[in-house]
Amino acid sequence: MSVVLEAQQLTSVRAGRTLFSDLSWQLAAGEILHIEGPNGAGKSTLLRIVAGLLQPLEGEVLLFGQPQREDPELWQRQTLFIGHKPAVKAELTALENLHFQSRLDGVQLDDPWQLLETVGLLGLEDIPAQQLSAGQQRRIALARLFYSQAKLWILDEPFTALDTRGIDLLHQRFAQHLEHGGALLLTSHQPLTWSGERLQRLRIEAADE
Amino acid sequence: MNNASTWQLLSAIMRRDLAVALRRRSDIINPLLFVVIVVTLFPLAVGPGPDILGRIATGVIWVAALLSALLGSERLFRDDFLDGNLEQLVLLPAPLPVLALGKISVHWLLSGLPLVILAPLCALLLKLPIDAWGILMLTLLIGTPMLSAMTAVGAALTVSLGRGGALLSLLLLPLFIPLLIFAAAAVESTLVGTSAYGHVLLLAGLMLLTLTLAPLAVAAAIRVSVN
Amino acid sequence: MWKWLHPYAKGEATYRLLGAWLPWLSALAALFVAVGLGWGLFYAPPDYQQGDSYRIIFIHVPAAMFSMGAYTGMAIAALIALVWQIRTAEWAIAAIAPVGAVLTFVALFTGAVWGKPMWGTWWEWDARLTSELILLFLYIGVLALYYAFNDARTGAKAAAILALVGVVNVPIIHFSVYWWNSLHQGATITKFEKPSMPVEMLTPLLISIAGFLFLTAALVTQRLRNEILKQELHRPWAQQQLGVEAEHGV
Amino acid sequence: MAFDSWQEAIWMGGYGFYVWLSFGVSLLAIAILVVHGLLTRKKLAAMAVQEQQRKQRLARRQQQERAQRKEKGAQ
Repeated sequence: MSVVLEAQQLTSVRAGRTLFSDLSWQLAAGEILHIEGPNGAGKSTLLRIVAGLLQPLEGEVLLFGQPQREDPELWQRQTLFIGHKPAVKAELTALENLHFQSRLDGVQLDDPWQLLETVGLLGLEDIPAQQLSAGQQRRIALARLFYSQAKLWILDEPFTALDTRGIDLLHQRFAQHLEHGGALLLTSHQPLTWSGERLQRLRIEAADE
Repeated sequence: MNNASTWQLLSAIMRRDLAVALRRRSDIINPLLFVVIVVTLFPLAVGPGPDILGRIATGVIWVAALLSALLGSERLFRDDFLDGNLEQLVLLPAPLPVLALGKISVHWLLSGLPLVILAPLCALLLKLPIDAWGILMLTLLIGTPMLSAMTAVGAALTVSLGRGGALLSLLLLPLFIPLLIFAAAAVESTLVGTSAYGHVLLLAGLMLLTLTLAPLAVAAAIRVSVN
Repeated sequence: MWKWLHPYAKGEATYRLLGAWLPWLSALAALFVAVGLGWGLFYAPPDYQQGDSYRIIFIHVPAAMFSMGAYTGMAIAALIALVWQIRTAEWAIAAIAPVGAVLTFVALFTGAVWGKPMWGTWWEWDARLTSELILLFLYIGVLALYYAFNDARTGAKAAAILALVGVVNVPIIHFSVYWWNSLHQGATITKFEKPSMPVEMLTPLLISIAGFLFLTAALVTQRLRNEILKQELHRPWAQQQLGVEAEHGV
Repeated sequence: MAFDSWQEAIWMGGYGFYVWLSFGVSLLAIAILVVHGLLTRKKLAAMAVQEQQRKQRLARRQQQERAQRKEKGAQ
């Protein structure tokens, strides 16, 4: 299997505290890396470093062997990051959100209604997002996954606020993504109902000085 | 793979910002009402005589414009920061300064341009001689894009603080001084019958400089703020 | 170029280097300021127009010079901090800003006091005073932004961006204020700068300027050392410096 | 010396108040800056002591826990 993502000796210090140091791992196509750890261990920080929002104090991240710093634009084209905040515009409806978001992701949506149905938002499409529940807003954000062609998905707590059906739906979509040679990096407090050797676990804990 | 070009991304960002802003019309209208009310207060405070009012009209209108720019500045990035769109902006495969310029343009379209259109009403209320109305509008037309760009720098720097209001005015108002001086001088010189050509040229130069450099600062500030 | 230095060693090495400089800088500052001001106060001849009130120049002009100089220095540190990500440069911003702000205040205060015998008013909208006032606001802005963030690193970067924005604006503000001044107050002549100064006045002024240079450097060095200690407080070397015996391996 | 006596030097031809006010306030401002720097260092030392005590407390607690666990294991 080809290596999609590689981290080399990552070290991060936030607010004077060492979160992790000398962290190295590899992620091959078709694999999931599940980052585990207690609150404040630096899971989100690690994800944001991989996404390119933060700079590690030391170390480097490589995508297909290319260092992040060399061509950030290429990096952004190949990856998709969804953080804690859903990046949904509260004033716009679900349909409008999908419309603009898909353009920002460089995708021409052939059938937005189909997508709305897939994520279970059909019938709610013309209500401003601020009037929807947290889980429904989350679904708008996660709809990106159903058209995304990005090779690497970076998801921070994707199951938050989702009901069991939503979680199942995501699992199915993850499976498709992996079958197509994609890779997935995620944090989650929910146990992953994932079988097999495709799942890697990485546990980080705040290092004591 | 995201194959969108910079222009496609820029246009999507601008369209979305416009769509969002048009859903929240009060955010557009309130700063304008603020200007009108400030302008109304002055005759009540200093008396309605045309000689005093005409003398201070330009200054009052410009200071009111500066303050209203501050008032509306939080709108620039606050919501984007809170709902996570600011970090998605950083992750788009396009140069961030270009996208920042796009956001500045939309902000100007909804805050600066209405102010230019509103200027004759303020000039009327303050009894500014009608010969100077044109030049007042011209200075506002050149000056408000600078206001939008500079407030964008301040707003991007303070967006993650949550309570940036007072700090923002401390950061920004000193930087507005050249704009205030040259804009007021342009109108003044028209009032005394000399040519305002030089001042307008100077203002235009400042505007070009600001619109070139400010997006770079905004981009750097956004990167720091999404940390 | 900086990679070969271990990141943890940088703070300590810089701290020690600054510590070696500090006594020399302080001594030079004390010497030159004392000689320059003493000479200016008691031995320089009185001005034929302003009498003895002109003696304020020996403190006003150096303070004004280095209030601007410190801002430039801060902006250079900001550029280094942003482009090369060197942390010492980030801390230098926090070290320089208060020193620059105090120098600006000194220039502003002495200028205002000098204005009383000269113009008969405590505050005159003179070009230099006005631009010093604006400079003070700029300094306060940088400081306020630096300390507004919980994460020191974020605050330093934000302040660095603001310092760079400011340094582009300072010449524009300066020019606009001087121009505005000439527009509104053609009658009042700025008397701070004399076209030519006799040697007996110029020599103490130059000594005083040199003294303020050393003084600025010494003050910045002192604060930079503090700033390094503050940011590295959890490291054993910093605790040793502060007189706490660090314990290893509990 | 430009003055005949110290009184005259302090009087400064009638400008003494302005001259000495300027010099006094300026030197005071700089002195405050120096003292503030020294105080900051003292405060840092206090913080270092505090941090060390915190670490010691933490270490002691860990030791206690370890000892308790050992006891339980022995039982």
